[in-house]
Amino acid sequence: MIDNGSATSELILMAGNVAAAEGAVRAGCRHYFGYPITPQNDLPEYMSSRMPEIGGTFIQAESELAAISMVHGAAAAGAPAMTSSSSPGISLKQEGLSYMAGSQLPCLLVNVQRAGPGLGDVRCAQGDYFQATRGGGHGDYYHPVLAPYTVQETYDLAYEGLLMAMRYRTPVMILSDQQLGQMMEPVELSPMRPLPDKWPDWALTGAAGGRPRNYIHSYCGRPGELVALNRTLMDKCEQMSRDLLRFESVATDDAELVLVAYGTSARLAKAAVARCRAAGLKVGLLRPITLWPFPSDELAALAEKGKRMLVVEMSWGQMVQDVRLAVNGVVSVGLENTFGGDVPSIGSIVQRIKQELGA
Amino acid sequence: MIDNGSATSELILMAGNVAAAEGAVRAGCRHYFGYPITPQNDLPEYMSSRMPEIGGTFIQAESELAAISMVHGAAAAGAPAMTSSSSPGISLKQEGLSYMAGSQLPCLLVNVQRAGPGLGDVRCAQGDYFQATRGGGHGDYYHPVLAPYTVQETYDLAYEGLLMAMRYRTPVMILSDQQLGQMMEPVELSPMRPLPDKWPDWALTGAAGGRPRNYIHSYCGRPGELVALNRTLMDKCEQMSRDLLRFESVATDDAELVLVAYGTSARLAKAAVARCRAAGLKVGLLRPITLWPFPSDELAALAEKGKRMLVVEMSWGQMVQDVRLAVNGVVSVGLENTFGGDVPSIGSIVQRIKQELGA
Amino acid sequence: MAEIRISGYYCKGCGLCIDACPSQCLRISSSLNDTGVQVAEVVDGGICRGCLQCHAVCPDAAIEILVAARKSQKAAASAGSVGGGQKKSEGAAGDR
Amino acid sequence: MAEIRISGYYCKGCGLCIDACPSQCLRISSSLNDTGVQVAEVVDGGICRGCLQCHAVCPDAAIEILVAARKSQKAAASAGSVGGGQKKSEGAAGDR
Amino acid sequence: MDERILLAGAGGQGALTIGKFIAELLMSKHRVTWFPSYGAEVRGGTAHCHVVISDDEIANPVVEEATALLMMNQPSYLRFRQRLQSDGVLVTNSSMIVLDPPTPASVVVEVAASELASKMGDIRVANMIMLGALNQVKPLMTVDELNGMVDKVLGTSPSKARISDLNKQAFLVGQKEAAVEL
Amino acid sequence: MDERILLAGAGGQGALTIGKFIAELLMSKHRVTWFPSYGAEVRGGTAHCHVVISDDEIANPVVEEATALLMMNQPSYLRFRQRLQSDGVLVTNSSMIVLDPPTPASVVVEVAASELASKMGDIRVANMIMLGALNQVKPLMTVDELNGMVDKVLGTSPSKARISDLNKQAFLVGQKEAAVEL
Amino acid sequence: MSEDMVLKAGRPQSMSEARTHYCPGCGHGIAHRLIMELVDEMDLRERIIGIAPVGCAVVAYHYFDLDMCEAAHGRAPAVATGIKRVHPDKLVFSYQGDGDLAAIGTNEIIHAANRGELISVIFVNNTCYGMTGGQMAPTTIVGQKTSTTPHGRNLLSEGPPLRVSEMLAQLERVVYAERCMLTTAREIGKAKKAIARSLRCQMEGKGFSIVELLSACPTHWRMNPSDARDYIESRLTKDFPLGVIKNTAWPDEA
Amino acid sequence: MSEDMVLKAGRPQSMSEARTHYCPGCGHGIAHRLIMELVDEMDLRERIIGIAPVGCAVVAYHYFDLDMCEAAHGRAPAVATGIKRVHPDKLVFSYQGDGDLAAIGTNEIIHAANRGELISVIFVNNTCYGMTGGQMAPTTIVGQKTSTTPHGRNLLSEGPPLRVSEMLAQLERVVYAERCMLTTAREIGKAKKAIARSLRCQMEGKGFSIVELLSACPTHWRMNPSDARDYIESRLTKDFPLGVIKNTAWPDEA
Ligand SMILES: Cc1ncc(C[n+]2csc(CCOP(=O)(O)OP(=O)(O)O)c2C)c(N)n1
Ligand SMILES: Cc1ncc(C[n+]2csc(CCOP(=O)(O)OP(=O)(O)O)c2C)c(N)n1
Ligand code: SF4
Ligand code: SF4
Ligand code: SF4
Ligand code: SF4
Ligand code: SF4
Ligand code: SF4
Ligand SMILES: [Mg+2]
Ligand SMILES: [Mg+2]
Repeated sequence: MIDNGSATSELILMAGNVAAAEGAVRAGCRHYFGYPITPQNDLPEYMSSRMPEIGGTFIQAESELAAISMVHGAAAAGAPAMTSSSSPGISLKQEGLSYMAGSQLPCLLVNVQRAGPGLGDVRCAQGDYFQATRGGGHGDYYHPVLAPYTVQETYDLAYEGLLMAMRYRTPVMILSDQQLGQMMEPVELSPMRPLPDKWPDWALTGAAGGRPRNYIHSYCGRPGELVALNRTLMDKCEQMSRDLLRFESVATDDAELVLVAYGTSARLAKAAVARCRAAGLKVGLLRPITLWPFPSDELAALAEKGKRMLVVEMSWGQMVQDVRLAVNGVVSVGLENTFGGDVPSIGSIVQRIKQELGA
Repeated sequence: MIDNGSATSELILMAGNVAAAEGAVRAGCRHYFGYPITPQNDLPEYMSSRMPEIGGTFIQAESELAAISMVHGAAAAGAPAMTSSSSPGISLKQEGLSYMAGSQLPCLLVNVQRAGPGLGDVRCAQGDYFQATRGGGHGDYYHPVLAPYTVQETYDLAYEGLLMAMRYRTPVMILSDQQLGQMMEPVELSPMRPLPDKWPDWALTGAAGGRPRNYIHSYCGRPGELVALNRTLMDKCEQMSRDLLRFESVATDDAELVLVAYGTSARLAKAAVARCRAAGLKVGLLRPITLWPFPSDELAALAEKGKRMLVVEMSWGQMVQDVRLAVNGVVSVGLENTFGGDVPSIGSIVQRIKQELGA
Repeated sequence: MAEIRISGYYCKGCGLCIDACPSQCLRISSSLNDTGVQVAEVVDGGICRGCLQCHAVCPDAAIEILVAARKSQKAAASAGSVGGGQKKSEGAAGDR
Repeated sequence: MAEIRISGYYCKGCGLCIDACPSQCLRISSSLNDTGVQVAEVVDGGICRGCLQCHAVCPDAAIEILVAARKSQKAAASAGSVGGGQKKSEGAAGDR
Repeated sequence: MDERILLAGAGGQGALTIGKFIAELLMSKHRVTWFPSYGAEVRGGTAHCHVVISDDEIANPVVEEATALLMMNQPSYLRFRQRLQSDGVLVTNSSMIVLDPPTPASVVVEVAASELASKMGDIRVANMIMLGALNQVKPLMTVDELNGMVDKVLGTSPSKARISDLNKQAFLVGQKEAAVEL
Repeated sequence: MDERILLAGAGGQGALTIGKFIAELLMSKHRVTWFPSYGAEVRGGTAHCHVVISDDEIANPVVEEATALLMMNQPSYLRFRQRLQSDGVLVTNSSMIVLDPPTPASVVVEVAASELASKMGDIRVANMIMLGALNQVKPLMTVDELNGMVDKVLGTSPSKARISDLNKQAFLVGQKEAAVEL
Repeated sequence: MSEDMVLKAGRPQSMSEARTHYCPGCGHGIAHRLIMELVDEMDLRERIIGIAPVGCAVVAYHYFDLDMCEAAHGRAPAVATGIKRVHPDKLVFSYQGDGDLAAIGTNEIIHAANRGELISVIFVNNTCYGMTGGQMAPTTIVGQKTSTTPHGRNLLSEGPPLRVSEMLAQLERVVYAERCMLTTAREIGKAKKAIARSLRCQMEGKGFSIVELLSACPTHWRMNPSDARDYIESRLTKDFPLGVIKNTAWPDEA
Repeated sequence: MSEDMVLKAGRPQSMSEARTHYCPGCGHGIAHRLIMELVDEMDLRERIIGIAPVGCAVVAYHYFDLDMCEAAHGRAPAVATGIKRVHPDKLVFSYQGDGDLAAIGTNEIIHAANRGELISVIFVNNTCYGMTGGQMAPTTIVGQKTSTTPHGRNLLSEGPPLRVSEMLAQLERVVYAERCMLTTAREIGKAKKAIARSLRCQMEGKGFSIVELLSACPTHWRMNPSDARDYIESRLTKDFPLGVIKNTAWPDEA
């Protein structure tokens, strides 16, 4: 499909899932392990032909558990590896994710969310926000969660996410959704990043060249060992919080009401904002691009200015908690949501904005 | 060990894990499926001898995934079934838990928390709070989470939790921890509850007696079907929030500072409160017994009275979010925590209380 | 001689019954059903032997085969008589 | 004749070496090591054949067997000479 | 430009492919989205896609109110006929579709695409005939652009020459048919 | 009552069992907790348990500052000797423990429990000897209570009579030894 | 219709009235009908419970008018175990695809079989993941092109097709395992007999049994239904030989 | 010591200086030593990577002075796959217990084997879950009492012990499988040869190989080390016959 790794000034029409794959590839991913699940199948399918072209590895694992553990192994071996799945499959990866976080191993993990709970449906949803940003796996850990809202941004964040993963030795998740994953949009590709000429110091490569051996583990049974690991992880999380935060502000300056939305919801919220602005309503949008770290300070600052908040999301109300935590009671925070596979309509968001603004 | 099912006025010295098992047994559990993991091994071990005594089923499953699916099957067949594990094993049950919530199937699930992330350590922790109360599995769902702080309460909540599960057709989780699970305390047992003389209407028993067949599923591919299921689940959650809330207040009336803690942390917090009260400090404790539903209104009411909050927990800070959400900025919320297997000392809590009260 | 009925509702036009019929009784019709499928139909004047092969291979349980009452008491007993809408078979013999 | 050394640090007193020794050279001592274990020791005057069986069965790699230099050049080459602390074996032969 | 086109047909009819054609051809000048629908429920049923073309950011890739419907078989027509906005354009493959129930569309183009394609020697080009017909009533691309895209997708190797030519011709046939129809 | 007792020994020495004995015997009159430690790290090493007895709610089942240490082997002694509060009681199995490094404990009872038990014909009752010794310096139970508990745990069937008796005797032996020691 | 004609063969009564969502020529429909015919003939409807898999047959519960349960992908044997242990007097069958049973669910099927759970497993092997778009399954044959083996399954990196039934047959408490194919009326008849036997294994408490059905997926094989049927016979049976793989339930019967 | 004496046998150099946490007489220590001896003898230290399991050998990485990785419980073969695919020029071995490999990890071992991953699996079978307190493993023999089979493993509800090596040997790309026991010097010597062969399978690109080691768990068998050793020989080998189960790597070698 894309025969070489050169940058395209020319645009290429791509599905979000494929863009995530190609973004990772161009950032240096040569190892993909996954298990089919709708609505992300075109991602592994693309990788199954892309990887052999560039001397990489594609394995269709026997399960999501195996896939995340293969990623664990490849990461421990020093490779920037990737896996992807959708909601039920992501649940199965939680133990592995907790292990990788604890072992300080990098990887790029894409969740193309579908509707739940259980087998649910393959339609669009954002019901995995909690799982992604806190608490999916056991124990304390956080990792960057990136939320694109266009195919181009999916490409970009996959590219950057993989590098981020390697830089901080952390799993990085792209939190996509069914619509964003399956939709095609034009994408401008960056050039293929040259592969590093050596493995990271900490990688398992065979203890050659006189270096002390490396070992990678999350088990910490020695006195004080696990407390120390937790401290290291906390410090790293703090560092990442400082370094990685990204968000987009649209017309928030003079807004009385600020919408907060990510992913597919953000597309619709943005359109609703535009429509309402055209009608003279003072409404803006804050779109978190990183869900972890979350733009809490920015929201708090907006709240300090008295701007009320309205969260648009496709769940019972998950991100709304982070917004409430951020504004800490200073302003009211509303929720305009859909669930069960439904996507909010621009009309209903506009309606709600008008209602909130008494217009 | 306990040869019959009669109530004991006499006390029995029991480990928390065994108390959870016997509580479930006395409430009518005859089907246990689990996989060994420290620090909850005495629970399945107890069941392996207890179940045959009372004509029940004990299966050591091939994995946690299999265990939760066996529970799924037994529950679908109408039986009040149980499983237990500890943190990494609970992560593996998340997909299954989401399926059970979506399928509206009851079960009692015990998580005897250990320290993470990853393999971590078998020592005490409360790092699975987020996972338990929100977002462990994919999609939107909540289920009751019960947090005992003594062995007696572990017994009681297991008993009641199983009945709760059957009443609402929902998974119910006991969130215990290593210390609470392995510690022995005297327990007073209730009599064995008679088994119901028929299966629930919705159960799979073979479509006999002219009733329409039953089928149990979470997949909802028909238009509107999944939205409807989500609404049903939301309504049920609302109902459960109203019905099930439990907490204990200790000396909060005239308190200036209210500690919030559950499980093992609550034991220590309570002792710290007692010590400080003896020293004339105005400090109290609100101990959530249900973590979901969470006593948010009660905390909000205390906050309205100007009482500041201090959360004591064994994690990087998880329950503290629920407390912050509850008080919504009205008062400050502090965190006194340990992690990585360490348990807070009463002394350090006292210290912190003094500091907070400027004493 | 037997009579064949193909349900235009269930038939998906896969053609497997046509392949299976030793008497070339069946063909794909030119008419579409409500889902736009060209369903199978009985060839005019086709002589059905009642061999059931079309029924056996049909993935959509779209075929009914009827025979004269006398010839097949036993089958009728287990399959229910025509038009009998009852859900339970009467005195099913089992295949043991 | 060979010389046996048992590390009081590694030995856990399991007794497997004692069972294994065809020459009854070994026994459990009465002295405890730092972990309170009664470790194995060489019987006074025991005549070791250097058969390595004790070494083979020891789960704690607690046994060293030494032989006169000449007799065992090859073994020395692959196992490193006594006291040689280097981590890499010199010109290891492999077993292919 | 501001178009929202819904294209639908049976599994192999190629409605998704021509949707992609449109999106790819217009993406250099406008914003575009292409969104497929693979229903998990209905197999061997219809496959359809949504193409949105706009000069503004596209919020919603799902076509609720279409400016054009391109329908290749009866089930598609039945399923989507209500999704056309009042001044929208309906293009149908009349080889497989009867307008029953009738359509309220003001502009209707019925092209016997399947039959015409069969006559051309390859049923698979029915979709290109449909595309040509659509382009006649709703000009989206020039013939040159179309030809360029066919070359890009199929390549210009001699082995592909026949099928490539056939596609290009099919487009012209469609345009002509629609012109006659109107 | 307010006791915090730490009992430790090698895997099979039965320190956990007598810990449970104490807890069970006192639970009707006081609050008690018993908390074991199964270290994942050290296998075949020490097993130990914490017994807390109090008339108030017990917050912490872990004994940080013990009112009594009951140590059955050297590694246990080495590991826990610092955990005794200044006026605490140390009871050791002198068959297996030398007080090196020395203990600062004010009350020390050294009982050759393993040897005495061997002499009694069953090394397994060393723990009951230790319990008897502890009870001598820190009265927790009456002999009757102890006997009742032994009967409860072991049952009173004739087949158990010998081992039951042995346990009861061992307790007395321990008490006596400690009395002499003091 | 003349008044005195009776139905010799038609839709099984235990099959619901719903039209299935399967593609034309899909083997699932045949497998469904066989099971439902046996439920009718053996009069089992009131004492049988089925488990639907995650796969194209995910909504099999809409087609089987029986008490039915869903299972998470691959976990049907564990769900079946749970049900059977609660209702040992009922018959329990799991219906599973090859992705479900031979990939993600390998662990569950092996251990259910090893325990000798008294359940019947109907294993529909169409050598691909039908539901998700025809990706490689563990059963995909070497050289077979799928959406994740664009150049055909490669023996060296993906290994050969896994023959689960043979693997299970090694286990002591697996008393009956047979592989059939859903092609001609004759072969379909054999498949029905095999399923009947498997149900009898349960009724008579013999042990675990499995019937593997080679089944067409015309859609992902990119064949018309007739070719797909012929492909099973001419090609798949080379890798998946037909017949009784094990029968210790009634050793005399074959 | 006389000056001219040399070390004929001692601690392998690739073994760290740490004292293990294993119980006295535990087979893990023997298995560890064998592997490290081979690493020394075959000069592999700089090109081998090991995977430690979750089980009593969880901190094997503290004892093997090699590049080592942890794996989640049962997933060692998947982790090994990931490593090997990144470093095809290195040797990769997974070290797994019977709970790890034959219970929770059944799926991963079967599919890694079926793919023919070029890894060596050292499978330490002590017929119980050592680490968690001696519970029943899939390999526990019928009648064996464990903490979750208080009356002994029951054939009818728990099934017979699972012979994974035999199961794997059925797979085409498994080229070598042997079962040995860690008892006498002679048997331990055979085990070492088997492990060496398994490593050679990798070096020569033959395919997947596994060496199963019957190993004592005196603690949970409630036996002293000598009796535990004898029990392997007298009892376990009945259910787990010793010897080469498959060798298509070098068919001539037996
Ligand atoms: C945990 C999880 N992983 C993956 C999926 C996606 N999925 C649904 S069906 C299926 C495989 C279907 O193949 P098979 O079992 O062979 O059934 P078929 O459709 O071929 O009948 C997969 C991978 C899922 N639903 N859940
Ligand atoms: C997901 C998960 N489940 C369970 C456990 C607990 N666990 C640790 S080791 C082990 C089994 C150990 O048995 P085996 O693999 O035979 O190793 P051994 O200790 O006998 O050498 C179990 C169940 C875990 N750590 N993680
Ligand atoms: S019953 Fe036999 S002869 Fe009659 S139509 Fe069917 S296949 Fe043909
Ligand atoms: S086999 Fe059935 S579905 Fe196929 S064409 Fe014949 S009647 Fe129709
Ligand atoms: S080398 Fe042989 S003879 Fe010498 S001590 Fe060891 S076993 Fe005994
Ligand atoms: S075999 Fe090793 S550990 Fe055991 S007693 Fe002998 S030297 Fe000590
Ligand atoms: S995709 Fe294949 S298995 Fe699924 S319904 Fe269609 S033909 Fe059947
Ligand atoms: S418990 Fe068993 S396997 Fe584990 S270290 Fe002890 S003897 Fe070895
Ligand atoms: Mg399949
Ligand atoms: Mg084991």
